[in-house]
Amino acid sequence: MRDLNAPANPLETLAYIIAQQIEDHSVVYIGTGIPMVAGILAKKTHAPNITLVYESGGQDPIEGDMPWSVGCPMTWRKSPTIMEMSYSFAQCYNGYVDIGFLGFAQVDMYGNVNTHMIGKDYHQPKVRLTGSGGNNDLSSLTEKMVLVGLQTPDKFPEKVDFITSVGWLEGGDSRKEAGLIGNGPAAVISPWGVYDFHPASKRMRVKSLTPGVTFEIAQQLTGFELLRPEGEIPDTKLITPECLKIIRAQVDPRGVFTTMPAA
Amino acid sequence: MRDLNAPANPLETLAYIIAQQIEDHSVVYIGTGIPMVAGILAKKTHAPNITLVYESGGQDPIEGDMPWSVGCPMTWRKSPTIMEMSYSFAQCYNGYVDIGFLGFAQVDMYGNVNTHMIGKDYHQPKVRLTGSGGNNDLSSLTEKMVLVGLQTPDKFPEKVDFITSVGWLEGGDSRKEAGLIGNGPAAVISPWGVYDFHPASKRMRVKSLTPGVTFEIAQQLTGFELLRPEGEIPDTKLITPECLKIIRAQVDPRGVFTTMPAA
Amino acid sequence: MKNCRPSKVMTAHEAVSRYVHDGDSVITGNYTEGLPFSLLFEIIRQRKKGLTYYSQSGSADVEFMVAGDCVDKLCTAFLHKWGGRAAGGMVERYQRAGKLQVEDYSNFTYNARLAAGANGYSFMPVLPSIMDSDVFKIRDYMGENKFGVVRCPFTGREIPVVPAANPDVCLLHVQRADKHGNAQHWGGLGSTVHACLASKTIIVSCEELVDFDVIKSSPHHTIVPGFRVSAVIEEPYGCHPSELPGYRNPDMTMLRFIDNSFSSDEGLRSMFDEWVYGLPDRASYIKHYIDVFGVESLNRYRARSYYSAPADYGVAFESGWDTYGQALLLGVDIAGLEQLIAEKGDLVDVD
Amino acid sequence: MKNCRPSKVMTAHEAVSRYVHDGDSVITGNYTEGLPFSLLFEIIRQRKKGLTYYSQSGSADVEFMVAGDCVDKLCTAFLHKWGGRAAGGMVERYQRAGKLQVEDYSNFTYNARLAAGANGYSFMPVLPSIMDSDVFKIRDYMGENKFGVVRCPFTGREIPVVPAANPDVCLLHVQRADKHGNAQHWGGLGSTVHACLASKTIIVSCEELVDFDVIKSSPHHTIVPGFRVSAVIEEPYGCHPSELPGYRNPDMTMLRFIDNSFSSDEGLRSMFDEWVYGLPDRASYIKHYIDVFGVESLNRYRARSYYSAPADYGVAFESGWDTYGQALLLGVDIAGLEQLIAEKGDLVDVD
Repeated sequence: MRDLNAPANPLETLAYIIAQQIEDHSVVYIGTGIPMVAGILAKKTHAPNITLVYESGGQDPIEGDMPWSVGCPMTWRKSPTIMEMSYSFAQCYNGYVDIGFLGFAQVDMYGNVNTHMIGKDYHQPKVRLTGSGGNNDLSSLTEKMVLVGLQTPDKFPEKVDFITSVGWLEGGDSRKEAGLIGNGPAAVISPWGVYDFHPASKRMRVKSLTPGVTFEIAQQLTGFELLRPEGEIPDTKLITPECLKIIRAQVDPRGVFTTMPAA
Repeated sequence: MRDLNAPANPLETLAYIIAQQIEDHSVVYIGTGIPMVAGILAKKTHAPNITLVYESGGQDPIEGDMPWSVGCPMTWRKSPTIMEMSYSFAQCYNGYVDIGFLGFAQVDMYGNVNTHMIGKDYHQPKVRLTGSGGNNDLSSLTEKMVLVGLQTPDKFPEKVDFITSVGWLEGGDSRKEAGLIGNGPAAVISPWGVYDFHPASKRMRVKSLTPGVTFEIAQQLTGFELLRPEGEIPDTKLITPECLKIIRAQVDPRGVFTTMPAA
Repeated sequence: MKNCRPSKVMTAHEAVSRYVHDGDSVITGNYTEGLPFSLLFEIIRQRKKGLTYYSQSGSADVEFMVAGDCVDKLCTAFLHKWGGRAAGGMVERYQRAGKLQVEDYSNFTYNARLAAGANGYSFMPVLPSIMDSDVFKIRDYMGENKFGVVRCPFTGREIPVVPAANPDVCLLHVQRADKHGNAQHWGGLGSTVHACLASKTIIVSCEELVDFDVIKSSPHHTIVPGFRVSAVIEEPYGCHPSELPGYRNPDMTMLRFIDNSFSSDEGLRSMFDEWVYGLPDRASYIKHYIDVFGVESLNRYRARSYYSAPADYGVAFESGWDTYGQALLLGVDIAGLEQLIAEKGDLVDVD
Repeated sequence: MKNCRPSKVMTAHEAVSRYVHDGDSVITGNYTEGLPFSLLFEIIRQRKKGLTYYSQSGSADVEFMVAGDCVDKLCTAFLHKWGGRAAGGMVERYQRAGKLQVEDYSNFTYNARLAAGANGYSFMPVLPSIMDSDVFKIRDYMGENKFGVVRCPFTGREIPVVPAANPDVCLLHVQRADKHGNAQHWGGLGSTVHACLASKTIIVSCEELVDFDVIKSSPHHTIVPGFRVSAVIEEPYGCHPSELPGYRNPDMTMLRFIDNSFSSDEGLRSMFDEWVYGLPDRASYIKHYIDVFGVESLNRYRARSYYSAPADYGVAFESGWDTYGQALLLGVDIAGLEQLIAEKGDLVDVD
């Protein structure tokens, strides 16, 4: 059992911040990892009536069974339905999914996401990553799309090496002009900050920062020029002691996703 | 129980003739009525390994359970699979169905089928019929398409009132020129004769006639000029006493589809 | 789709009042089995007007909706012949009188419109056999939008396409559902799944409202997930007189009674007065049936049970994470997991 | 599809010899569960060459097929990272060496290619989000045919489309099947149904070969009908080390052993020598596993049963026609039936 009284680590904070994006009664498309922790935390706290949808076709598996990935049996274990994958995605495309979380290996200043490869030549990848999976498919479908990942200058480059999923494309009206439907990415969440996009330029902008992280630190962790919001930058609301206990005792008692990796 | 020794009636003969079209190990798309009798007869006699496919999605229901229509539970009762309808049809489109039987209210000299309406104005039908159901869908898909129905001059007009399913269209190369795939109708079977289509003109031609029916009688029962084959017109092979007994004792013991209607 | 009502469980009266509006497009999700007659009767009873009605394999459902003056437009692939050959049914009579527009598709093209709708596409390819038929050429209320043609960029061939259908309301009767709306249906499905998923609002009536436990043990029988469903009605005999696997066969006593009603000039009027307008709900309908035909008649069509072999959905560990010892889903301990995460290098698997 | 062989039941060796040919396109029908490792090992063992391999959520299956030098072209939507971040897996190594072409789709567009194939279409619309991504723009062996664009005739919008995929051979591992090939599978399906129905030849391995009675009592679990299947192999543990609902969880002992094999320069060569080339079939593979890791390790991942609630498929009369008395499916006697036929006026219902 984990120490319930230790201070929150950044991953737990991240799970909490993500969970706060989820309104009760909404339909949530869940990706592997921290979003699963966040979805289950939300369901166990302020949003008991949400529906969790997995691309495997499972929906709303029994609480507390944390899947290892979106393709594992825990995504449909004691779930009331298992759909074929095409129907699962079609629900998003038809506007029935309220919020979705996309992971990224890289995200750029316009919220374009890369999960394919690192390097300049597709055929000679420096690192070959997983590829799209459902990432692209969700990217223009979900009403509210939230990007989640780690933040370093490499992971927040000016331009991603490969556009797996289109965000605001080249900013401004370029997404709309390309004919894409959907609302585009609403937020980027890293352990250090929550970011949104400037309404006109669609450039990434600080919305709130984790206490102790200044704008300058956030900028140093970013490979392009971050926009600064008007006025004071608020602190991201920190995880409450109650939620922290729930994560450690119920949601992720073995710390699979919310224990910090050894350095 | 029916009299097993009475002479065959035209419906029983018809069922037998249709059954003879079915080769063992083939996949057969079955329509309601006489084709069901024929399919089950074939399975019980010379073709025990056929697969019967119904548009309801059922396949190969247990033997002897004669469905009332292609939408009734007997089409999937104790069937090893029930597919969604789109998959059921897709099997034809992909070439996996060897032979299919289409019913008609009217069939014309080029094998075009009408199951929609009698009359000249669609919006003011003299008689409104059932519509396509799966008739059109099967018509250019199945490798070998056989048309089955009653024969009167009204039911064999020069031109059908409504083309539900395209046969040889306007004859000659018109079907091919229209871009249709599939082999086109192979045969028309009525209680009085078996007809095929002239290889070049695609006009309906006598292939064999029920014993006692002459070319002249067949012509009188037809609303257009029938083609006569080279040489002598063969008799249609009549139902054997064994098959007759199987129909009456096992396939249709209550004579639902193979008792002649009262005049 | 936020849905904050306290409960979805309600009566047919309440569901139809709340979710079916004049001018809506309404689809019967069931194919030939389990037609949702209780919901259809309620729509007629509430005298809804100007509906566009979708029914793939139309039977008494279509005749009733037309005779109830609920329907202006009908979209169908097949119409069972009621009322005998001479008189014809209500569809024929209304069509001849210019009171009903009928758009005819084939089974596959009807299904393709719903498949497009279920996928969120604006169109769907269909089989080429349709293009030279009068189903393609003769058009009623759909006009130019009944069919279209596109050129396949890979083969260069012209391919007919149909427009998506996304009905406002889907009516569905099933064997069992839970209070969340998870609806389980088995037997001949036709286009049922596509009809449900394409529709904007789904009303489910069921023979039995069951525990969530029953549903979650047999997830592949759920044809529509709870969050898509707006209303759930526990309505035994909700599909009578049509059949439902596991419950009953078609009630031929009632069906022949209905067929006979067509012979009068009034068509179904007096039948409606007695059986639809004259009765407030399905329970009183069944009570009336027993009064008229006897309980023996009702019981005669009751199904004898034939149960499916179970499917084993078991996994090795009840929970992936909170069991004792090292029996985790992954079979590794905390150190191993930390190593895995470090190797992965990302918090979120880029799924 | 005439299929006159005396029996479809055979060994994996026989099935792969007979139905998988050099240069074929081969798809793994399973999504992430029940990967058909016995069949994949057999393909590697028989040193098939020049395959185009489809795997939606590629994992060890892809790494093995590539390392076995069987695959020239890979079509996928997702590749699990094997071999650690630095070294990378076989796909990366082969791709960098110019020995493997990789065509990347997304989950939905990968599925749509199979859906088109299953329907017999030449193309299928997909979601618009793909058009401005590099998934659309960067093309490998599919070139111009990776994606196309058509204009929707109803909305005027440009819609991306994918070409149909109809793989030569589908490999599928399921919980149970009968000797006719009717294959039942439950759990997470992904694109499994489309993968099967789109393929020209289907090879099924199953944990248990069951009586036809089991299959016909649970028809909705049958994902591919018998007549489409060319070979059935009863192969317990045929998907080991991947999981299968009702049978076992992923065998992490084996998976970690595999993962460790990537660290050598030889990659999987010595693992293959021991576990693939060195063993003739699956039975000896499992025997070898027990020798190496112990039977406790094997049993540790065994599923605890969790059975589905039954579905009642019962009807009122065992047969529609040959029961006694008047209890026919239609509840009418011969005279009534004759009348119905007379009224219908056709021998064949124009269905």
